[in-house]
Amino acid sequence: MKTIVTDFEYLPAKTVEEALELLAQHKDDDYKIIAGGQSLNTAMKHRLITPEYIIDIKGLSDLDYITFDEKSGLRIGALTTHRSLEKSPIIRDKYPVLAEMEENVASVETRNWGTVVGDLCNADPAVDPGPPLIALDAKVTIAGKGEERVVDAEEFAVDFFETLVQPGEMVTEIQIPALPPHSGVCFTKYSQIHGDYALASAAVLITLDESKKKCVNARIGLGGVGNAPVRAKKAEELLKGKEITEDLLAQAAGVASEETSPISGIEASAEYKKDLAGTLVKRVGKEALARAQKA
Amino acid sequence: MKQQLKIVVNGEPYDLFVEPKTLLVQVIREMLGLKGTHQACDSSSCAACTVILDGMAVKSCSVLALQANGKEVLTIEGLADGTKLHPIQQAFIDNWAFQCGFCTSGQIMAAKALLDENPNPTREEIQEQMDGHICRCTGYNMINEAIRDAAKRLQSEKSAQSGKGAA
Amino acid sequence: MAKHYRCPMCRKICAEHLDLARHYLGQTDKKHKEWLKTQGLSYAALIKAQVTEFGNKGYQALADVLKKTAAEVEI
Amino acid sequence: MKEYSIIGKPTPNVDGPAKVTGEAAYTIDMTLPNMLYGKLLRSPYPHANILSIDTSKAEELPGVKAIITGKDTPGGKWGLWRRFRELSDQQALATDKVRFIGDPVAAVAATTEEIAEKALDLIEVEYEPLPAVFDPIEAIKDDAPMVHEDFPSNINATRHIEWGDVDKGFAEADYVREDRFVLEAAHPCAMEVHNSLASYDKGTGRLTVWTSTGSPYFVQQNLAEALKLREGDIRVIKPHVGGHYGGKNSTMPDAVNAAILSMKTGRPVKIVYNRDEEFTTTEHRTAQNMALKIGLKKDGTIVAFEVKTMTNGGAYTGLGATTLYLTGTFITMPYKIPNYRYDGVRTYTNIVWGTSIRGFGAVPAKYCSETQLDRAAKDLGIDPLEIRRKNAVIPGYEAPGQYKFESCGIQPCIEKMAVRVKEKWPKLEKDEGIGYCAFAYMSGGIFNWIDTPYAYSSAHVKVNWDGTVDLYSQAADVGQGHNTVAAMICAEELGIGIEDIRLHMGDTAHAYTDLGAWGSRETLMNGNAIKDAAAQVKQKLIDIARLKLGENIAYDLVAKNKRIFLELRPERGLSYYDLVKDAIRANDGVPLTGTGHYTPHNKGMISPAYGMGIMAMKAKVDRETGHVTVQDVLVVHDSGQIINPLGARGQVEGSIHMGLGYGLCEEMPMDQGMLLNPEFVDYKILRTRDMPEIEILDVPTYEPNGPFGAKEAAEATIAPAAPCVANAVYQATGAEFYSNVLKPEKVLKAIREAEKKQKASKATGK
Repeated sequence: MKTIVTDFEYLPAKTVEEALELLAQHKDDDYKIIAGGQSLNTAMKHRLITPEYIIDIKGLSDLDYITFDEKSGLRIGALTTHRSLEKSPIIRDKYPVLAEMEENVASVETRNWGTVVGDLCNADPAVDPGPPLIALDAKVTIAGKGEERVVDAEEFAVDFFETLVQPGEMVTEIQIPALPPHSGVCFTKYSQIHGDYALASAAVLITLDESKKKCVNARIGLGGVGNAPVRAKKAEELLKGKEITEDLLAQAAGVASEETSPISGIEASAEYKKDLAGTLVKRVGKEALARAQKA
Repeated sequence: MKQQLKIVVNGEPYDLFVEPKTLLVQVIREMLGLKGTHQACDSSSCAACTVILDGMAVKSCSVLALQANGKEVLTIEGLADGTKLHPIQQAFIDNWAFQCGFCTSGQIMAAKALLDENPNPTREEIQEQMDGHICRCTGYNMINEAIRDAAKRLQSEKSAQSGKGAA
Repeated sequence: MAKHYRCPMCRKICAEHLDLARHYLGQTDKKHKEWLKTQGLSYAALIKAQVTEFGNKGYQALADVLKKTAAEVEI
Repeated sequence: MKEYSIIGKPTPNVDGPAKVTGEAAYTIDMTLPNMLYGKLLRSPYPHANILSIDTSKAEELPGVKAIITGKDTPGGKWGLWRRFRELSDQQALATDKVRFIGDPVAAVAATTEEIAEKALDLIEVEYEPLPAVFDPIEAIKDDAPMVHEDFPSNINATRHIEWGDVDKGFAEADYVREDRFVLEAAHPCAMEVHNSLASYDKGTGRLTVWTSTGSPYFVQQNLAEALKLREGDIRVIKPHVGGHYGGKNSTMPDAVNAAILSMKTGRPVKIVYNRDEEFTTTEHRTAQNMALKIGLKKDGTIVAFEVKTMTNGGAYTGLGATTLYLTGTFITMPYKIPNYRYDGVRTYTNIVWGTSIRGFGAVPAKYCSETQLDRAAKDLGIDPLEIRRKNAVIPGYEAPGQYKFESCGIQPCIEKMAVRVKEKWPKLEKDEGIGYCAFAYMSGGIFNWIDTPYAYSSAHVKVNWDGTVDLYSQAADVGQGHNTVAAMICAEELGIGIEDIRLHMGDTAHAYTDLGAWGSRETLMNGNAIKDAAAQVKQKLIDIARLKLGENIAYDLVAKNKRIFLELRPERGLSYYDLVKDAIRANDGVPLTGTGHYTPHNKGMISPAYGMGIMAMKAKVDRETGHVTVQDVLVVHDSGQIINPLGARGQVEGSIHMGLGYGLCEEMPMDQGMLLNPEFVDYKILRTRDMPEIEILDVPTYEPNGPFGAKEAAEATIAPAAPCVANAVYQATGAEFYSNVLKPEKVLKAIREAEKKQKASKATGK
């Protein structure tokens, strides 16, 4: 069976400062950050990457947290595992959509060791947390030595396996604002086999007005249907300010579908994935609406 | 360059030196000779190599050994109490929950992690826990039944013990 | 005593030319394949005819040739 | 039915304690002192001449102990179709040309796996790419590139089966339809990859090989051919095997090259494949094209059937030629078909080769025939279960010159199914359908293309002074539970307990031959051999008991519950353990032994017995995504007298899992001979959440050719799974499928087609 054949220098960090210092030192070197390494180790086994340095941040316990307050919303530290997110009482109470999403991420074993931020940084276009974070209007904090910037979740991944994180930088936190009243969020992914990479995935947030009739805000995130997770802005616009009917949702789903640019693969063609994205938007939109009406 | 790895495996402390590229499964199988943990894929997709690391089921093929430094590992070899099989092991035998047996160690370790956390899981909860595991022989149903059976055995063992404690 | 026909390349005998053709095309050795050429037949063409269309076209074509060439045996 | 002490009782696996504690040693777990690690360098081209190989740089790498190329091997070719010598086409390393991506060209032995891996990078091979062929229809063309010399148009094997008068049958039919299918390949995906450990003894010139195989005897025979050694100088040991499913019948380059490297270095050598090597270079279920023509009477009676098959054989033969034959056989079962014609051709192509994967022959064949039968039934207005009942065989049915059913419970199975389905699924929701498929499969093959001069199966029983029994056989437990079955049969025959039996299985040096685990042969064939061996010992004990009891010679004695006693007067008898001591004393101190064997005679061309039954699946279709959810499975199964109900259930459940994979998601897409999904991350295997619950009902029969009336339970139920799904979707939506793998996109397309058809027929008022 395959092992990692190419040697690397192993640089564990115990604190964020240490990690940023190491990153600054090795800014120009061929390095990789490892958190859980659930994708990285496989990539190294297959010699797809052969870094000279591995900067290990798994030990940064100060970044392993999930906090919430109404004012600043939710904060997810960069070392939070998928499993922590899935099982967190805060998440189950305030953002159950994230727990729902997590239940179908790979396997329990992967979720136990792999981190949410690591998954985002790996930047597979089908990454499960991508669409719900877009729908929830999440921000991602990227830190370098002595500097920090915050980017929108929808901007974070720029291409296949490429993000805004630059050499010398790392992600430290995800922030999600508190949900306005009368909001509903739903996420689903479709893969033929459970727990598999999504052929397409969709998350929809709908916020209704006081009367719970009109849609005052909508956000739609899609996964697996482009070179990075996609925000379906045109479809969102279609919903905003209107009373959401099944027809309108179907229309928005059609528009969202046109906002995708999937590629054909072994499992399905681009055309299929495009249609699938629309179907999923329609389905999760309906559920998000029902949740918003109950909220 | 080799680095120090202090690790407790099945209750035994080990002080080892490993190359940083070494994976936890290599420590378990090759350095410690615990061959009960199996590998069946190269893409972190089958969970055959599952062990329990500080109470969590993880794929030992996908964890750098040095990341397990200072931690405790439980492998299939550490499950039985001397010659007495663990109730999960016995339930796997009694329910014909394996055939070729190659994925079984991983299945049992994942089941152990589940039952430690949730002593009375539903079929759905068992399936969620076990979903990462490929078994090419059984079709899974008999594994699920074994885990439900094991849960019952563990609970009756526990109540028997607490009964003893009360007396 | 009944009339049988001998395979031109081996010991096989059959009561029907069609059966002899079936035997013949079941052989994979060079010797059997080569003799077909001497009769203006192609092993591949016969198999193709037999397997790509419904019916017994390949065997029948060979049986027609064997009718003329296979030795008769009384057993 | 007869009441047995052990047979028919749920019996935990005798290998259980070893397998649940991690103590069970598989080949992959084994090491020997001073062992080297081998790796194979493989061709990146599907078809190319090898111009040169330069190993000099690799040889300089510290830790490299030997590098071999084709010229360094003994050069013997091997295969499993030894009756046709030219089909022994496998070789250790390619010499002049490579025939598929992954054909090995060089082998390295080094002190660590990592060094061996690095050494491969340093070997320089110069290739001259040749035109290649990947498809059977292309391969059979006149100007196609030739994969092997002397095989014009790449015809590797052909098969013809015919009975009745087919043309007359079609002429008499009221309804005739033709359907053409393309079946995808699938990989067995044993969890333990192919791997072998070879140790050559320089002093004696003898070789020992531990390998993950389904047949130690096949490996012994093939190694003798490959290495030009005598069979008797090679010992093959099968440790626990981490899955077989038909993919471990052929001897593969791991075993042969480990042996050659061990012979070169004088040190033990182990070769373990990576998962991608397993996918790209080991045997899979063959992709094939099939055309079916069926003729029926108005009432649904089948009167004629004709089948044409072209298989995408790949670069070598394996058991693929057998698969071709069995395709033509199993496609007729379990139906009365008065007039039948089959033609199959297996083509050589420049891909890895296809062979005898679980349910071989039956799986693609039944997919075609049973989906066709559903369409015919619908056109004729006949219920799908009724058309199967009407045509199902009855005991004693014979396909002229081919096969005969002795025990045969298919009719009662279908009747039971009809009742149970109504209870279980009284009402269908929207987009739900029930699909049916009847099935039958052999209990071991009669054909002898392997050309064994030995009995098909044999077993040796030795009874020790204390009554413990040593049972020796080369029979292979590969996970199916044969060790448990073997112990049960031996214990039942001797009237003792399983705890009295110690097994010595799968070692060519310790036991007479058994052909191994394929074609569901071990229970019947090895079971008969074991029963024969045990019966010989039992007879000796009965003789002594008769002597000691001094009873009327007309009285029958039986062995049961560790005693030997008068059948009609159970109180008059003696302890087994005491009798053994007496018998050994009476035998001049020699332990009691029996050597049993079994070779089928006068049982047709296929098998002495057939397991059979009918399967139903309820599935729901998502008309928007195309997803098919298999909700529930029901099987009614005739396995004769079931030896171990626990093991039999495991076989059925596992078969359905693999069969559903074939029907839903497993595929091997290739581009110019390169497999596109050679890892579990991309090759889709159903997980626990994807599996429905399965209800299994038994219709027991007594099979006169099987031990205690037993027959197969391991493979019959794989073939019906995929056609059941396709038929369920057909019943729910009218969608027709002409290939397996119901990926969502394919399902959606077929549903759209069906909707179009339905609209058109409405418009024309039909």
